[in-house]
Amino acid sequence: MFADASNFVLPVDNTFIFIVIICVFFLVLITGMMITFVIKYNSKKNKKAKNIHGSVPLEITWTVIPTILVMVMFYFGWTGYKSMTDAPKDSMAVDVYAQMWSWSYKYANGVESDTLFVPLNKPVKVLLHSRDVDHSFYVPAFRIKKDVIPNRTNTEWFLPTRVGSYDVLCAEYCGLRHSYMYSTVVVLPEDQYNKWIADKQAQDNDAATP
Amino acid sequence: MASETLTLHNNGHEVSYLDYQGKHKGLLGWLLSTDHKRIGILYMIGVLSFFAVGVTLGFLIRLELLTPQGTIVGPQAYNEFFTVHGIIMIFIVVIPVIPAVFGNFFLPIMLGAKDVAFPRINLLTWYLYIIGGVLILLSLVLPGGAADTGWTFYVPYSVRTGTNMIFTLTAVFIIGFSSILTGLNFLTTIHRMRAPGMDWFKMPLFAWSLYATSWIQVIVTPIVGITLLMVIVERVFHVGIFDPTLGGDPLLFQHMFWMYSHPAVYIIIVPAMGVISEIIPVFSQRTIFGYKFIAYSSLGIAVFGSLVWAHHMFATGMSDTAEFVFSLLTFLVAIPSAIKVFNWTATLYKGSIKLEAPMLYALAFIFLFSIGGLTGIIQGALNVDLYLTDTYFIVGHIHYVVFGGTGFGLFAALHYWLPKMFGRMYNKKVAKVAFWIVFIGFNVLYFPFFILGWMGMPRRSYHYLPQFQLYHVIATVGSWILVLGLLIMMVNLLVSLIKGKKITENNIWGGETLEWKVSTPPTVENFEEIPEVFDGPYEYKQNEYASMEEEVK
Amino acid sequence: MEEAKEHSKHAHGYGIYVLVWLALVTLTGLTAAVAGINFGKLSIVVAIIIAVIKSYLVLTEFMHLKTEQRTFKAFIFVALFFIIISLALLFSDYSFYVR
Amino acid sequence: MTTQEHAVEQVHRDDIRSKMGMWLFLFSELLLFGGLFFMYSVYRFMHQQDFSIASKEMNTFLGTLNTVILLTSSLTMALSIAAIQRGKKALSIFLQIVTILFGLAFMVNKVIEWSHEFAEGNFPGSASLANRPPGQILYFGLYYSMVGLHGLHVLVGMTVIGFMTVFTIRGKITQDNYVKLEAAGLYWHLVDIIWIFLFPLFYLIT
Repeated sequence: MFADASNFVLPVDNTFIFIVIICVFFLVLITGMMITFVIKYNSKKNKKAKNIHGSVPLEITWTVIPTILVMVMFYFGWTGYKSMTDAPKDSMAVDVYAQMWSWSYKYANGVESDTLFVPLNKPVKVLLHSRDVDHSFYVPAFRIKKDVIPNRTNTEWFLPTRVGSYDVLCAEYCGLRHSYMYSTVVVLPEDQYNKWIADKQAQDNDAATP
Repeated sequence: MASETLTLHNNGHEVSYLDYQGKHKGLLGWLLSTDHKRIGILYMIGVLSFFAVGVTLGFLIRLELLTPQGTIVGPQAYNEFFTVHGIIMIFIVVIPVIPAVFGNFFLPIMLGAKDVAFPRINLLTWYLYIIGGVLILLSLVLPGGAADTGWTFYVPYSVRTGTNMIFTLTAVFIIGFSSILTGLNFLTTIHRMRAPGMDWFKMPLFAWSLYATSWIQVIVTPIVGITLLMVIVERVFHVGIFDPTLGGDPLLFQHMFWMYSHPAVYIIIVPAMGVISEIIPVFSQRTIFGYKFIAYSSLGIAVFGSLVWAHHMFATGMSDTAEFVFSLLTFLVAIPSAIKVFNWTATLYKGSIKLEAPMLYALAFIFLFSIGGLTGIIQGALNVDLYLTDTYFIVGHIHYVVFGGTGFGLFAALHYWLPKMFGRMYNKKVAKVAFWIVFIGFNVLYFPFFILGWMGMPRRSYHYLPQFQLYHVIATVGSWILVLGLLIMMVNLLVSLIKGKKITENNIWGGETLEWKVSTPPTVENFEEIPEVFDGPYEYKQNEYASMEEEVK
Repeated sequence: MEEAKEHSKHAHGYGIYVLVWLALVTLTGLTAAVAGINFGKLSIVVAIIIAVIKSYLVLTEFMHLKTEQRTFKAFIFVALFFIIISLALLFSDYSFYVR
Repeated sequence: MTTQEHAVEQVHRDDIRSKMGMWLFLFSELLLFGGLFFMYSVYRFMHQQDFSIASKEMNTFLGTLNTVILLTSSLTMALSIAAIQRGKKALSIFLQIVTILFGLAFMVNKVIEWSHEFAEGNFPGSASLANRPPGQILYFGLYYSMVGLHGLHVLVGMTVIGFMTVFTIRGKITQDNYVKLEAAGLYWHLVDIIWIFLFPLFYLIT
């Protein structure tokens, strides 16, 4: 569930937790004040209200402080995003094809498969192609998501950091069997990956020349 | 607005708008009435009926998600359910509800006018609205099936699907037109028909919120109108606009769609904020804290809210510049909402608080809307949004804002103004019990969505992985509690209209705005003579005045 | 009533209308003639500028905006502001989008 | 309505209110076309070459002629209001009818132009259009949508002015109460303004 299998897990989780802490603080503050006031100034106890029209210093305070805080949040979000768009030069490119309602993957050497195999600790750049409608390439364990749009080729990269197999989901609604549009990404140690892709290529060649 | 000329007692020759017999009698007297109060009631009947349909569909969706595989229906039916649930709730319920029902009924009264600027256009909007709603209901039963695209109608799926898209799109177009006309009606009313002495900053904050909302309605609704019209044209005439097989760019559709549909969120929430700004001072029996800041923040939301649409598209692969700009603006739009929340909370300070049903709903609004708003901030951060968008997190967020916000604003408004509108009081004890059931059911239903989203559960999914089931079961149980609460609340209100205790006094809650100076229920002409206004809308003259600086000492 | 006073009647002259019409037709001829010349990228700008001048004339003279209330002018500003900002934001995506 | 209520309404006749409603409605119309202009500018930006090629096929003469027709109709509309302000009822009616006739001429021109396009096979869904590059398909898609929607507005405008003519004849629009005619005029001028932009975008810029 909270699998951490890529280089993006830590920055995304940290930004999330940072913002959640600030949000919880403000929620508790507001709710706490609300409850305190409701009890303290209940009409049974406090028969006479006082008119206070407002306070400019207070308004400035609660405008400026949240503004600063959201700017900090924005900074973390933006830098985190920036690191997700610029793929390293030595990334291994894989073409991803989405169609109603399945995924397929094509490697640089022409090998195709239904499951995405990637080597451990090697940056992978996926090029996303749609054959029909909008889809979205979503790997929760990697904290990445990118829409797959016809007439456009979006890209996304990641660095797998843990061996295992993880779910690939479609996150953009695409019709009848949208929710069944699963696939798997399998992270293998590099030698095993090389062996797999060599075997697969040999297999394909055998099948092609009967 | 305690003003001297406002001793407007009825001398018996003025009849209530409910009993008035004009040119047409009986049902026709309602269906052809141009009285803003009767049109408000017509809208209320329409909106609440569609709300019942929407709730039923939502209930069925939750029932279906009890188990990971099919529970009661197949995937096609499920897809239609969530689509129609979304369309009804967004376009037919929450966008019109507060302006069309309470705005129509109370805006002219609050401004000291006898009607809105264009009464006949006002009636026309209701008919357009009903035609649109009926078209959507028709699309459910006609062969072909209801729309199954999600309420966002994303191209190219909406061009390809074989369902009754044309019905649905036409319906939304017509309702949009109705919304524009309501908006221009309110704008003109506010500009031209305020009572003598009521300058802009003596207007009730509800009127301010409607003013900001109406601008958004007039300016951005045409854009979605033309966009959906183009989808219809594409389907019928195969004109190349968005369809990628004809060279179009599906992302342009998303831009054009959200250019309206994001500001629509503010069309939805700002009037509810206006309602809360009315209720909080009345049940605290003191002047509102920071009147001008609340008024300006409504305008601020309207301006900034129109400029943040593409934050729905962070994962679509826009240019980095666009991601930067829209994320920045998204964070900024949080500020005016925060200002409102702080000012409401400060209004409770040194008040004399009565926890009646409307106040309970208003306080719950602040709590739930805060959760909705803060979870929105979480998604404003780009890298986090790439993970959370299109998951249950966003579904939780939208329900906290739209249902926890506007829904609770609506319930608050119903409990606050219904006695005024019909002259009968509901059972206050039952109302409070219903509130707690609704409040608990709401949180049990929607809070697990945040957890599901963080776990990576995509939205609009008929089928899901087994690890998500626990939270789906909790949410479904929550939906049962919520529906129970809603039933108790609605039955209580409906019964009160027939059997409730009659109210004769004008000012049941101790409000200072003009609607509490007219008789209960209001007369046909609202005012015998147009009142003159001298003070701001929340001046409780019997109170001592103080400034914050003194208080802190 | 105050409202009645606000509505002072402006009888608009025939002459000015004909003059405006002449200007509009001349500008139309100009823009059509200029279209033959290739200014490259500038030709869009020239055509749009002429169109803006024409619509300004129609707005102020034919539509009486010149003598109308200040509120109406503010309204126009709101609508134009929204269009321009939205277009700029839309192009913050498209003009920086790398294919 | 009782006579008393009627009297109240008479006192409260607020021409500025009516005009304000009309102006706000015009903004909605403007934004309706604005959405299409947004789409146009994005696609023009993406497919400059194709747009340039496709726009060369337009009949610039007919386009210019139609522009002049519409501008002249705007003049007659404005003059008809000036006439009623001076109490010249017959002149106003004459000018309104002339305006409608100019609108009709505009539409006839459009029909000639479109039937020519259709004869060449450049209509939505046609095989010859579908075989063109994406940018040209989009150009014609936008051309038919925008000009078509504008034509629809011309028809609506003509109908509205027709009603105004009837009102003027029946004496509902008079020297003291001509706000309806003014509102119709505003609508007609907006239709003109939209054409002022459509004309260069589709006919001139190549």
